[in-house]
Amino acid sequence: MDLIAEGITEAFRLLLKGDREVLRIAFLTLRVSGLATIISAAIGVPLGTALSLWSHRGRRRIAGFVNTGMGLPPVVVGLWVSIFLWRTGPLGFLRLMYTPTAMVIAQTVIALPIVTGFTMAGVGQLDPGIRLQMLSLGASSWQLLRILIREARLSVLAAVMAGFGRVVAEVGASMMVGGNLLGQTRVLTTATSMEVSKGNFGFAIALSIVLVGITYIINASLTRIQQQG
Amino acid sequence: MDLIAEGITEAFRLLLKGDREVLRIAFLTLRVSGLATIISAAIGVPLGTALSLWSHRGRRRIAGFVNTGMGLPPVVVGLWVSIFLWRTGPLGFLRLMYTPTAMVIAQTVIALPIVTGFTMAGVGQLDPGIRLQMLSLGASSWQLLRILIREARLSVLAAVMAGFGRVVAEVGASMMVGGNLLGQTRVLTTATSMEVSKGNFGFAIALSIVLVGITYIINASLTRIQQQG
Amino acid sequence: MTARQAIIELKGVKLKRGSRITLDVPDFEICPGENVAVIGANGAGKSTLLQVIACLLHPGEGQVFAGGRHVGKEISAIEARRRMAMVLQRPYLLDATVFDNVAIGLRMRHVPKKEVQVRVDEALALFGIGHLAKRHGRSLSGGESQRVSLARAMVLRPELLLLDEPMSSLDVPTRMALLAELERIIKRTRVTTVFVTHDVTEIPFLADRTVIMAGGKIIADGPVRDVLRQDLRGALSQLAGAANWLLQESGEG
Amino acid sequence: MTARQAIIELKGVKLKRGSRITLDVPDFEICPGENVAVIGANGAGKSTLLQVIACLLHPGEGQVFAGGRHVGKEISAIEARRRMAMVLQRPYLLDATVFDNVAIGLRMRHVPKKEVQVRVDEALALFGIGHLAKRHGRSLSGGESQRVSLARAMVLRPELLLLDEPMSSLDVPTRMALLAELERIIKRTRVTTVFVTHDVTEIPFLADRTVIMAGGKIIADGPVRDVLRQDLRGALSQLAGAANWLLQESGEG
Amino acid sequence: PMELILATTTSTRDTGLLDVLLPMFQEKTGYNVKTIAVGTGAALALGEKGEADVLLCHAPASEMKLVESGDVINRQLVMHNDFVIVGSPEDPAGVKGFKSATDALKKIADSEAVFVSRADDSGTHKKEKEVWNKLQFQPSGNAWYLEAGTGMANTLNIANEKLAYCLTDRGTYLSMKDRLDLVVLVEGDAILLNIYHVMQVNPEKHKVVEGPGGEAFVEFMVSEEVQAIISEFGIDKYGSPLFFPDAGKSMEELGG
Ligand SMILES: Nc1ncnc2c1ncn2[C@@H]1O[C@H](COP(=O)(O)OP(=O)(O)OP(=O)(O)O)[C@@H](O)[C@H]1O
Ligand SMILES: Nc1ncnc2c1ncn2[C@@H]1O[C@H](COP(=O)(O)OP(=O)(O)OP(=O)(O)O)[C@@H](O)[C@H]1O
Ligand SMILES: [Mg+2]
Ligand SMILES: [Mg+2]
Repeated sequence: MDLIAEGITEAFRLLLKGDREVLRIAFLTLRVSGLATIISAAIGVPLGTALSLWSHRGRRRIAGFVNTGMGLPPVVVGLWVSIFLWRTGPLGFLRLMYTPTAMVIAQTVIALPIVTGFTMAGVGQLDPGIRLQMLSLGASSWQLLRILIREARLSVLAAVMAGFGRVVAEVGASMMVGGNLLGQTRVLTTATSMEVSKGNFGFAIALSIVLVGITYIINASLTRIQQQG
Repeated sequence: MDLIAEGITEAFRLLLKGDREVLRIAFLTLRVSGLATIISAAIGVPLGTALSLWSHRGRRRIAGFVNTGMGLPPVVVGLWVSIFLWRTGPLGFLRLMYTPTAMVIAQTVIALPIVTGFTMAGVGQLDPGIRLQMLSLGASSWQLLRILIREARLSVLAAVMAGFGRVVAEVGASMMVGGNLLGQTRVLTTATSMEVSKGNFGFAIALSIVLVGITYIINASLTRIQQQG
Repeated sequence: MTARQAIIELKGVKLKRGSRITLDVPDFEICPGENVAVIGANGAGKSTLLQVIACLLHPGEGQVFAGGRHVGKEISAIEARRRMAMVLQRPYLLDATVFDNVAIGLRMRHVPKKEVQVRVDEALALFGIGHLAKRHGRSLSGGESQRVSLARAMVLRPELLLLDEPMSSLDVPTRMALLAELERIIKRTRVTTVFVTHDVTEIPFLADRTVIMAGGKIIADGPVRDVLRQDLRGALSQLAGAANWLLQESGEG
Repeated sequence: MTARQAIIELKGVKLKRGSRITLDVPDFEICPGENVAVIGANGAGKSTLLQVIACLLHPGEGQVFAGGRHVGKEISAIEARRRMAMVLQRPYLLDATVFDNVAIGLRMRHVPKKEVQVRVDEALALFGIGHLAKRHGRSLSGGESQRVSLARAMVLRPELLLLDEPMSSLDVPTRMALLAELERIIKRTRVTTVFVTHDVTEIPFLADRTVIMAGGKIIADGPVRDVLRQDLRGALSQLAGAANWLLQESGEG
Repeated sequence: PMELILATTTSTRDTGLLDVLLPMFQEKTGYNVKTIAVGTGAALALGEKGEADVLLCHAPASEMKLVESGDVINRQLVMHNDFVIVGSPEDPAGVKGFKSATDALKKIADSEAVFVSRADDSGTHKKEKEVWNKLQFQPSGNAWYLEAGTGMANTLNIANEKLAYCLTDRGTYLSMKDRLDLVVLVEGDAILLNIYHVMQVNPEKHKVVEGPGGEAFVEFMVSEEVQAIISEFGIDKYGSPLFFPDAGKSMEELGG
């Protein structure tokens, strides 16, 4: 229990003192996971909505794949992305390995099925009458998509928050494709896991408190929008 | 790219040959993550439903906490659970550290906010008329809960699948509180991450294929129920 | 008091929505055996009144008594609700078969399975929807849904039946048949009813007391004839006029 | 052909739901300026017919032509829909203000903001819901919702207006006023309309042609008087009877 | 700036030594070094695949395989520290004070006292296997022999929890000492030396490998300046150095 006290004290010290390194790491965390979340929302929300409207028989199969994608282990995603991005891999010439860009790519792969799957479930739960009514008023496919997303925003925002929560919290993929390079690709989770592996549990707890704090601030603002009725 | 081919071949070899160790690991994975999912569903689904019905002002705050919980880093959960379960910790006398039970506890902590948050969003999206109509027919609070969960089953099942996907894929907490002990607490993710750290990338891919296969089978059956209309 | 204990009594009830008062009923009671029609313009507060009676909406101010007992204090809302059944203005059917939709209230009351079967079949037949029993609640036409919604309430044989525009989507023959049937049931079982309607022609069949609402207030309350006199003459003569026009035209052709 | 090109034409349309055929219309057309009333029992297929006309339901068999062009081949469903507007049987309002609900169709058509404001205000006034403009779509009473739904369609000034039981929840004065207003609009703008109703007294105001449906088929189609003669006499005389009863009673009291 | 990928083990990174050395190297040569800290096996595999330019590892036998296959060149001894056997103060197998690690493990095996192995093919694990091999004993599969398959810190935690024996590098043990009940029981045997080599990946095997930079890094690590820093590193924190500089020496001189 002393560890917790130590961690909390340390967390406050870091934040109040404005430890430059920790701030930089926190900022990179936000940038990488934020970007990955935005990209997966931009793709996953329309995709999930479109899938939920698709009445084809293939939908169930695709839903199965998407739902499985929600359970992709980050280490595995990290490994697969590495295979493509390694210097000797097919996309090696881009020299993206061990850069924040590589982390964004891996995190996008992780968040995308989550955002898509939940959007699909949320929009699929809307009354089909809304769709008919909007089409009868002349909605184009895109307009319909926008309207349905807005109607299901409770679920859609939960989907985005879950996607963000997932990537901001994952460590396996970031560690693999980012490499936890100080000042370049070190984010809060990789730093925490490094401190744990060093046995610096107190400092690890401090970092984790910072991370959870950031997640809370982001998700509380999204929750505000979500619960606004 | 050879690694992928190697991994796929290896995965089939492991499964066809019925490698005893891999089967045992796969079985433990299912047992631990399955149990954690069941427990979090048993608590989170009713809790999320109840929260979504609660019209008190405090709801938004609680929703914010739940949504933040969706982003709890597994390493952090592992660390906190460890602090309680360590021999010298407050629950140390239970001697649970480095047992599958400890892993179930940590995974339940991870899955619970996810299941709760999505159930809340899904049920919250139901037409409030359903609630009134059921109450007017004489539903007790529990009966109402059951009916609403059934009506929102698209979202609720997505919530359970996401919870399962999250815990079956996480490695940080399992590694921390389970210890990846051969024959005792080694699950597919900790084994995969160990093989990655050994540099056995092909074997790691093989294990990850087995893991994704299991997730697919479970989620496809849940998807079947979900999409059954 | 004991002789005619009100089934439901509202005292000083005021209900706010946002900053507007949408219901303001200082004193209102329904006695056993009464059949009350509620009419009024759109937005007058008729549905709100019914929902307060049904203990679905908790008024911010005032008390509701069910059988003389203060709801929420001396009797729980659930217990009070179990003596009534309500048909909401918009039928909300569950994502299940029609049979299950109609059976749900009985199942909530743990009625034995066999009895459920018998009573639901009876109710389905009464509303002419026996052939739909296995169909899915969400695949019905507007009128079919409304019949299911009616069956679902009637099957409970409640002490107090609350009907919010229960026949707005029914076709004419069905409505006629049902009016007669409901009239018969009311006479026979002496069930107490409160129903909202915009179709004044239904009133003589189903009500012996009429309440007129406007702006959340009850502006008239009494026997049907007294209350309707002024209010309806204009509208009714127009309706009758249209009807006569049709009959004449078709007689002519 | 060119002189009276049908606005909508169904050819050999058959629509299956599960294994049942719920619509079977070998040949049906609506010409510009016609005002068609559709009546029939619950579940007869009226709403289904309207949805096929509105290009919302794609029939498994047969073709739909809009302005002579094959929908889905020569003209896209969206383009066809943009010439019409429909009021569904059940009003589905968006989770937004009443103003936004009514404006949505105009915004879909990229009508300039100022014009949207003017036209929506007009439509709200026409249906007596100007005071609700800033209210939330989901907080309205049944009749208020139905008016919003009507306003939302009328504001588009479509070539073809499809109304599925548009007045079922309106109060009597509003209904009367609206009937007169709609009659006026129809005469003035020569808009083509198809409307479903169970209230035959509405027909003489709004229709010059009546279609009777049963079991998914059109069993009668022609000028109002011819068609209604047999079918309605029974029902209408009952209705008129009830009305007269009331008038007499109140005259007496 | 020019980029150099250094693959090394987590235990090396965790000491913090590289955080001191790498900025110096960058200043000197302009190379921006990316340190990828992974398991020993993964570090070697990355070298073999040409995904790294230089390696800093502590698994001499495995390293020699890469030297023989020509995947790495220019392998040089940099420094050492040592492994120790730790266990609970009660010491149920009674190995405290043993001079020979081999004897100690034999005693532990004979008394079937719980022993936690990293079992992850790390340098530490390879060292442990080396000792078992000398005993010609295969511990795997025995109930008292726990195979953790995880990092050093976590393995120490497990040993602490189970009051078990464990072979660990001294650095990690020292950094966690405060919160462990375990004490050092066996130390000082020549076989327990933990020897670090630096080597560059053969640029002739993979086009992408940065040859000159790798060579510069090897030079740098064995330079006098760096060796001096190594000899001081850790004194301020633990009171004794974490590493002993060995540049120029041979394996035989160390007794490994
Ligand atoms: N959640 C809400 N927020 C604000 N106002 C509301 C809300 N719910 C209902 N109202 C308003 O309360 C008033 C009464 O509504 P109510 O549904 O009781 O009307 P009604 O008499 O049943 O009308 P109708 O004949 O149209 O069904 C209406 O003006 C309605 O807009
Ligand atoms: N998804 C569906 N699956 C099966 N049957 C359906 C489905 N949708 C509608 N039907 C059936 O098709 C028939 C025609 O329905 P429709 O809604 O057109 O009736 P309607 O004439 O509008 O009736 P009402 O007057 O009750 O509104 C009904 O019997 C209905 O139950
Ligand atoms: Mg109402
Ligand atoms: Mg209909």
